[in-house]
Amino acid sequence: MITILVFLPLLAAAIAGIGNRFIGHTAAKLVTTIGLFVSCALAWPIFIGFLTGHSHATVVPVLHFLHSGALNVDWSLRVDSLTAVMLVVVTSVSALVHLYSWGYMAEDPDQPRFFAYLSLFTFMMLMLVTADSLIQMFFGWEGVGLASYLLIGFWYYKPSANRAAIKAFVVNRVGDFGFSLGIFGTFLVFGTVSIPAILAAAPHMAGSTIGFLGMRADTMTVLCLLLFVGAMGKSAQIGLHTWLPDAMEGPTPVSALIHAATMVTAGVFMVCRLSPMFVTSPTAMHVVTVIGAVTCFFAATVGTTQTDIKRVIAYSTCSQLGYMFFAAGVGAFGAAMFHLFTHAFFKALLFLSAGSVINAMHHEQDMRFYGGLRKKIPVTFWAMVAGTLAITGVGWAGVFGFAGFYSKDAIIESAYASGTQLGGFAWFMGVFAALLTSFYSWRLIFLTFFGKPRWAASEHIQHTMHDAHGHGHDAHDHGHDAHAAHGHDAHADHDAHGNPAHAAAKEDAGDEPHSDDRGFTEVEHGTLGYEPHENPWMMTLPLVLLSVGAVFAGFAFAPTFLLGDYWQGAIAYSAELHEATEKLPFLVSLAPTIVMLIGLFVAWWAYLRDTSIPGRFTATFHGLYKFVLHKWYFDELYDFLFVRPAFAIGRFFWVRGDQGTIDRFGPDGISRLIVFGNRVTARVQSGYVYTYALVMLLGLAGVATWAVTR
Amino acid sequence: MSGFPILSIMLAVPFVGALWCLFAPGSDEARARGARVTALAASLIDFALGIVLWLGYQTGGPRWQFVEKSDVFGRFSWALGVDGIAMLLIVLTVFLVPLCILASWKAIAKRVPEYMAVFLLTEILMLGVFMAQDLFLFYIMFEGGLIPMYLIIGIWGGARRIYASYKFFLYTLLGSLLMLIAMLMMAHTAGTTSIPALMAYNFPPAMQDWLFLAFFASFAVKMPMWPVHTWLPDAHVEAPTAGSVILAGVMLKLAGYGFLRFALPMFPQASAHYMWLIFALSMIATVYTSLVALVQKDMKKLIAYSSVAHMALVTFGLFAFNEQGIEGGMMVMLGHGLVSSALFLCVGVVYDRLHTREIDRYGGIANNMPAYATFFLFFTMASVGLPGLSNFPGEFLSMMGTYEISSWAAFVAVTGIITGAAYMLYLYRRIAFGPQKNADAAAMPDLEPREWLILAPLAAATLWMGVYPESFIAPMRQDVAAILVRLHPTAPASDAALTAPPARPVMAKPAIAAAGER
Amino acid sequence: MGYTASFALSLPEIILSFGAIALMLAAAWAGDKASKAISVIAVALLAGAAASLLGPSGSGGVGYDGLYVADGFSAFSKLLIYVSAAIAIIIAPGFFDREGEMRAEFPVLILLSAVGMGMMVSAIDLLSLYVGLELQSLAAYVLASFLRRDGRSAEAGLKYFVLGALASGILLYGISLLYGFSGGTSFHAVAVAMHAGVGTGLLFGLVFVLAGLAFKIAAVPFHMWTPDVYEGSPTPVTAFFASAPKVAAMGLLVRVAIEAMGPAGDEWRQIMIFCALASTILGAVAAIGQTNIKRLMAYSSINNVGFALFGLVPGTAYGASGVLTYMTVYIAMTLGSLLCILQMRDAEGNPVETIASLSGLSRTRPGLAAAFAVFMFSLAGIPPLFGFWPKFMVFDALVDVGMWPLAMIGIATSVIGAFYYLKIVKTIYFDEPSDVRFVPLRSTTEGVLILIAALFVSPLGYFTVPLLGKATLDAATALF
Amino acid sequence: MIQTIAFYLFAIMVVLSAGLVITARNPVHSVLWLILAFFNAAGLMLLVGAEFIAMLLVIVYVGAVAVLFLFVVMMLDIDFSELRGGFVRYLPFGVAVALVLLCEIVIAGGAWEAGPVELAGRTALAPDPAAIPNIQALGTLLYTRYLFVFEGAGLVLLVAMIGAIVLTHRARGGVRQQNVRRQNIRRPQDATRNTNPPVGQGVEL
Amino acid sequence: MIGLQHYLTVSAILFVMGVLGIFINRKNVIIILMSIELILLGVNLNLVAFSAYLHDLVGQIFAMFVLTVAAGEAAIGLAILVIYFRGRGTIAVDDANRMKG
Repeated sequence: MITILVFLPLLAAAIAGIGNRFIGHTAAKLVTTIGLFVSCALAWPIFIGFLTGHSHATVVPVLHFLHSGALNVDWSLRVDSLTAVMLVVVTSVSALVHLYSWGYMAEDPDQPRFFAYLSLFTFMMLMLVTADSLIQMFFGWEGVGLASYLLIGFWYYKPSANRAAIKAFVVNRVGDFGFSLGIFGTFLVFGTVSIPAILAAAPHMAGSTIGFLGMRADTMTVLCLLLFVGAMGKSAQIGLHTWLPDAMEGPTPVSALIHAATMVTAGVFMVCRLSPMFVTSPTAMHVVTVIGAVTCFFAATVGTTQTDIKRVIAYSTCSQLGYMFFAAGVGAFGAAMFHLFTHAFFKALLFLSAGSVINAMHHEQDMRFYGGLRKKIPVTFWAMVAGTLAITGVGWAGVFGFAGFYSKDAIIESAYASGTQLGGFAWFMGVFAALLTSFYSWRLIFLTFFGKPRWAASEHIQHTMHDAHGHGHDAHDHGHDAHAAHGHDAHADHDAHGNPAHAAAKEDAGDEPHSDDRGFTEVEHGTLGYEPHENPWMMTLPLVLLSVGAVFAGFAFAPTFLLGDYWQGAIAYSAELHEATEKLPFLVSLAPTIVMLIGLFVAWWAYLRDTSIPGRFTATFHGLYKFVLHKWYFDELYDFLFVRPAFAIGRFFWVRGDQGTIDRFGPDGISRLIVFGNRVTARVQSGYVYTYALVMLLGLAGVATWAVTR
Repeated sequence: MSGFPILSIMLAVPFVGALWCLFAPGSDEARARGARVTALAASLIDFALGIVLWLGYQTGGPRWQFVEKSDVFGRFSWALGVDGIAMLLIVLTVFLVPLCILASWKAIAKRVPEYMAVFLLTEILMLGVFMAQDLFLFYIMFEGGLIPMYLIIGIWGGARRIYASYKFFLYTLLGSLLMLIAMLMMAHTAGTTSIPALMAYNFPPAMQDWLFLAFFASFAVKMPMWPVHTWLPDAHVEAPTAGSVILAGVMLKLAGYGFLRFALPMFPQASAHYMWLIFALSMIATVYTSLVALVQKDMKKLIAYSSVAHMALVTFGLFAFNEQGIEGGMMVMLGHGLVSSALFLCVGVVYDRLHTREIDRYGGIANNMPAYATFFLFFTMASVGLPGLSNFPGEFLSMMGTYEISSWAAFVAVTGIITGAAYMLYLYRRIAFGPQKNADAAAMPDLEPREWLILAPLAAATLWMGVYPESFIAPMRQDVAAILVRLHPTAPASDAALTAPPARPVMAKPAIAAAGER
Repeated sequence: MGYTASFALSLPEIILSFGAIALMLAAAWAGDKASKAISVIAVALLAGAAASLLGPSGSGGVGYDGLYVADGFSAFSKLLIYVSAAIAIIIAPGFFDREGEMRAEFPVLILLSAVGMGMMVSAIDLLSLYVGLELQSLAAYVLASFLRRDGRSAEAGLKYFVLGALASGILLYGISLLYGFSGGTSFHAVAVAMHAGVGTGLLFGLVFVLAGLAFKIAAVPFHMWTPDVYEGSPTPVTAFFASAPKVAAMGLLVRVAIEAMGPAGDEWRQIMIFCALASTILGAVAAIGQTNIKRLMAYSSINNVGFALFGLVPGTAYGASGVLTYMTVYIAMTLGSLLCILQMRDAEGNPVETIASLSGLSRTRPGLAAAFAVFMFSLAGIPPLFGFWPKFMVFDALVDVGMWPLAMIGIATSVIGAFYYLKIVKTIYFDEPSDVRFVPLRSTTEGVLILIAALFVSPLGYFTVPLLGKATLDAATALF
Repeated sequence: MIQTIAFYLFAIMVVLSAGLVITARNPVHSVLWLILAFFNAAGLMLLVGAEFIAMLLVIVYVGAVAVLFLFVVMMLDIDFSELRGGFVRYLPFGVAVALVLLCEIVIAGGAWEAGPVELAGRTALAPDPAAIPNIQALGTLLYTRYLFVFEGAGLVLLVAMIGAIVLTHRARGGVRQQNVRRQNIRRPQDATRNTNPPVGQGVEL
Repeated sequence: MIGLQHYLTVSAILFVMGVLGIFINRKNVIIILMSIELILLGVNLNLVAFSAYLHDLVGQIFAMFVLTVAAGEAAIGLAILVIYFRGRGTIAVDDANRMKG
């Protein structure tokens, strides 16, 4: 069953990808979507089996992979409680996203390819979560990276998309760098890459030391940190997060599936999967905590200033991932997984809703050009509100809460409950981030759905209206393709000189006339006559289904995830920590809720009530605003530190190294020397017989002299 | 299969084909056509024989199989035989040659009979290297490969073909000559020219150093290792597509094969002694050539530099003194043989249409050549070591093996996966993605059936190797083990060694097997 | 030993000298019209002389009271000499007819030269060495300037003569010293004296003698005549110079070094090393800039002689056999190349000698081009061509006695050499055809000769390794 | 004593004249100095009892080789006016040289009478020169033991002869030679032609 | 008393003179040829002196052969010179560099 579950998407992807020329678009879409729904249908029983405690961890071998010395790796599918969670998350979200894409991608000429990629991604993700060995996990890990690359760059004619795709892949590679080393080290230490074997042996290795880069370090710390670098890359933790916002260049369903619900959580999954290893190294745990907490805070700050609807959600994702990590860091792996689970639903929901908005607004993504959409697209609006309620953690303990309420609170509480200084730090960061989360989430809602329409300033809308009668929605396919391509090209020209900082540049340019407050007045009544429509059922149905998840997932599954019973030892579970969370001071438990309300209030005040506040605020704290708006200047820093030096050094090596030194003094130098020698001999060979005699006699004299003086 | 001289026949078939190409009568046009068909037929027969060889090879059987020996040459003998390592490389060779000939079908328009003949001669010599069981037969084949390659680059090459062909020829010649002297010394010391016998002979340690260095000189150039790599980009850029393929796909492997066949088993002490030299050069190569590849403007040059970086992984692995490393090194060779060949063929496809290798002249060709773009992407991904494709098992094993012996080396080696992704994707992006800025590039038609026929088998092999590498590792396992038996006593200490935990309870499996015992 | 026995030993020389005299008479009587017939007879005489090597003159031992020896070494060398001489005679008419200069004296001079060379390789006395050498040289001087009306030929003859005379002066001076300080002229006497100790007198004698012989083999620094003479001489004569006298002089040098100066090995070894290295390097370096193919072949011969000398350096039988192998393969390669050069005629049939005119030969004359390329790669010593084998042998001999550092340096220099051979191949194969049109092959004989030479130096040559190895080793063992 | 004096005289003279050979401006003079050097060298040889070689040197070299040189010099490189002028100018000098030569011959004769210079430090290997004349001893050796080389030298001379002829002999083109046989067999009918031209048309020439 | 050394010295001087002659008479081939004759003279003197010293007639025989060969050599050399002169109209060696490099 698990085999079918995992390989069905691959099969579907292959059929859609290779066979789309023969079976047609619709068939390709149909194959993949049905495949996913079947997989999803297979996944839930597994999860339920574990929920009810009937199922136990099993491993289904598939094929030998490789066997080299002590290294013995097979393709095999491992199903345990942890996997079951992921299976459900992955297949459910994926199936819904497939469905959603029918509508979202309806105008795209390349749909089979898109669906093939999606299914391929799902397969890779499933391989990742069912991995029994680190190498298979790495396979899935890289596979989802590939799919992410392909999907981000799906609109390959958009240079910005290509750039973002490469960035995603390369930054992830930086993480893989650590992950690979971690796997090597693990193999070196344990002599195996089988996850259960490693986890079983890990506690025994605590306290041993290992040589690493000339230092001697605690074995488990080294290994865990290396592996964690991989997790950081995939899960966009601070330092390696820069690819995630840019990844929004991909189609929105992709953002929902890959960059919110599943792939980015792989890092969290990996840390949880290897939690018995991580707990052997306090240092590593501390690092995880700090990184998670800082990311959580950092991303939330950035999220408050972004104007691109998807970027806001992307930073929000980043921030939520930070939560998961510091949960893991303090030992609350169950909470981390729980948040992963709920987050998958509400974040996918948010993204898909955003996609719905974008689709309705004709690919305009800038929230400054939205406004007043509540009535136009009500389903989307309500779905988005559900997602926002979930992410901001609305709820009252013991009564009911939206999904995020349970999971996020569990994390924040665990951080406090861990009782360490770092836990306290993480708690503080988490709470503060919750404030910001609430603020930017509601900001998004208010800017998008409330207020007056501000669509007229949007290039996309202008463009659409300009040739509305020529190429309306109902125009036949070709016309629309051309239009879409044209639109994207215009976009391309716009960032022709770009690096990933182009968004910021764009905003700088737009800052003066369209700055949040002043902009409103100028485009007060600007709808240009554009009339957004609610999207077709293929798009709204997933929203509805996910809303259900966002609303009830936390309530339904909180005990499952937070108590150890379900896990059957699949993750490290600390009963003490759980007990400690039960006995927290009331205020501490209430803190997230309070800050949530504050955030809501501030957002309401600033974006509905008195819309001049944001402008004044940014003017007052201009430096801070700039800093945050530019995402703490990470992109610029990396560009300065890595990208440009890499090219410069490469050029230096090539021109000065290969050509200027190696060739110059090597082959070319020698050949020059020989040509010079040739000139000398040609001159000596003067053609005069006495010269020849002279050389002979000099030779004779030389030899004679040598013979005598020898 | 005993008694059937399959190896000799594999050498004879292309030879007969080459003769027929050269001396077949008829008009120029008929000869050209005949030569193409003849060459393809000969190479396909060889490929079929290669399959037979693989199927007939008994994994776990005798170390040397299909052995032939004849003393016709007096001073040295016509001794052929294969072990698993050689067998795999032979199969790689016979697999690539028909593809090369197909790739040259239209691209080579002038002097076709000569071209085909020279190509078949190249095949003979390459195969001979892998089959040779006699020191000097090996050398003759090894060095003989220079001549046809020189001609291929020189006659059918690009604008700077003369410079490139000279550089290629003289550079590699110098290296191999030093090896010849070492071979002479070995033959005198050991009193035999039989490679299997020499692999079991213990040379005095002091002598090993010199012998090793001489062999190293040859193989380092051929590999190529930094800093003697500069011939490779030039040779690749100027060579016709099929020439590049054979160069990257097979010829570079000769060096790795040489390390595996000579340097390691014959001079284990010296290998251990100079491990750091190899590692240092490989480390430099990884970083250096990757960065250089990043700034290339010529597709083939970029891929050539990436080959250098990949070959560094081979050397890392081979000198890691453990199964993972050596098997990984071999797998990288095989994988790179497929993937770099495929990449060069991909370049050839667009080169045939536009006659330029300048990256800037392309762009957005995913629009008009989707199938091509897909293949190209596939191989690009294989090249960056995506798991599930051919390069991954090798690269991963090789780096893993490296880590076991030196975390520093592994640390640097692994940076290759970052830079590798950067330059390959950057290349791909500039060619296939983005707007179609050049009208002529945008007008190129997609793959024709012949090109499908070239790329599809490569893609299939790439996938096969990535998904089920075991079928490639299994034949060589025994041989690698035999080499390791020679190496074990001298393996250098690992810098990643583990100390035992303070209180270590009994464990089911000794955890330090990796570091401690080897 | 009686005269009869001695005559039997020197049967080849006797056949050739009497034949030469008879042919001279015939030439005087019949004039130049008979030159073709005389050539044929001359070749027959050479064949007869070669056949006589099967008898006592093959390995009959010492004759003429210790002036002459017929051993395996001399027999092998003579065989090579006679073959080369015969080829020189065969290819001459085709060349000289064109110039209207074919004369009956040409084969006669070659025959007499062959007698001289026979004496050289059979000499075990300084006296017979000297006379044989001079006999060969005098004939060579005449041959070099045989094309009287060609200014270059005369100039070549003049230079060859002046320098040759100087060289024989040096050689003679050395001989006189050897004689004086060892008390005898036989190699044995010299060896005995050297065994007792090498004083200054003997040392000077040794140096001078070696210098004189080095001139004959054109080893650096006594090589200066070679390019000019090769270029200026008529091509068949160049072919002759590049082959037979080289073998003879090399054979003589080996014999003198081993048999006469063997005990002073330490003294001459260094000189040989110097000459060998200098020759390989200079020959290669100087050849690179050449535009005339014959001149290039001259530098190639210098280069190759350097390699052959490496075989002499160890002073072992194995090394000497390497030298013989080297010379065997070398004459095949060099004669083959020069035969190809002989085919280079423009549309009017005038010989052309510039390398540039070879460009695109592969288009116009593919067969010839292929043969030429084979010779060039072979001369460069690239396997799988057979030219690799002699290099292998000599370096093997060096390694055999533990002189591997020298072998490494020596072999590294061959890379420089490969450079200019590649240049020829490049011109033939890579360049666009020049406007020089080559007339098709006119003489089947020459075609066959080229083919034989090409096949011999092709990989097929390796099949001769067992035979060649045994023959050369037997020959070389005779010296020890 | 006289031998010592003679040695030094000859030695100094041979060196001096050798020096003049190579420094003289005029090749003719060089040849003359060369001849003087040969004479003196012959004297030196005479002193050690190699009278046959000495004579040979004088006869072969002075008589043949040097004269050949002179001949060629005169043939090839002559500036007759300068030569004539020089001849007159250096006539006294030539006489002096002749006188020196004469003196030398006298001294040589004296030294010859005093017996050869004894250079030997070793026991005789060859027949005692006193018992057998030098020329006889040489002859015996030459024609027996060194027969082989002797014949070889003969071939050398043959080559020299052939070579010299081959190189320098020119069949004179354009010179009509008498061919007696052709003249004899030539018959009138070959040389003349009878025609019978029609009257009035004349002879076509 | 006159010893072997004296003779050797004289012949060495002659040899050197011959060598010198080649250099200082760059222009004139014929004097170069004469210089070579001087060298041969030195050789002959050496041979004769050794012959006397050793009481061994071989030296003198050798000298005879040297004389013979030298005569032949001179003949050939001068013949070559003659044809060279015919072709060129001069015997100045300075001019004889049509082939070089």
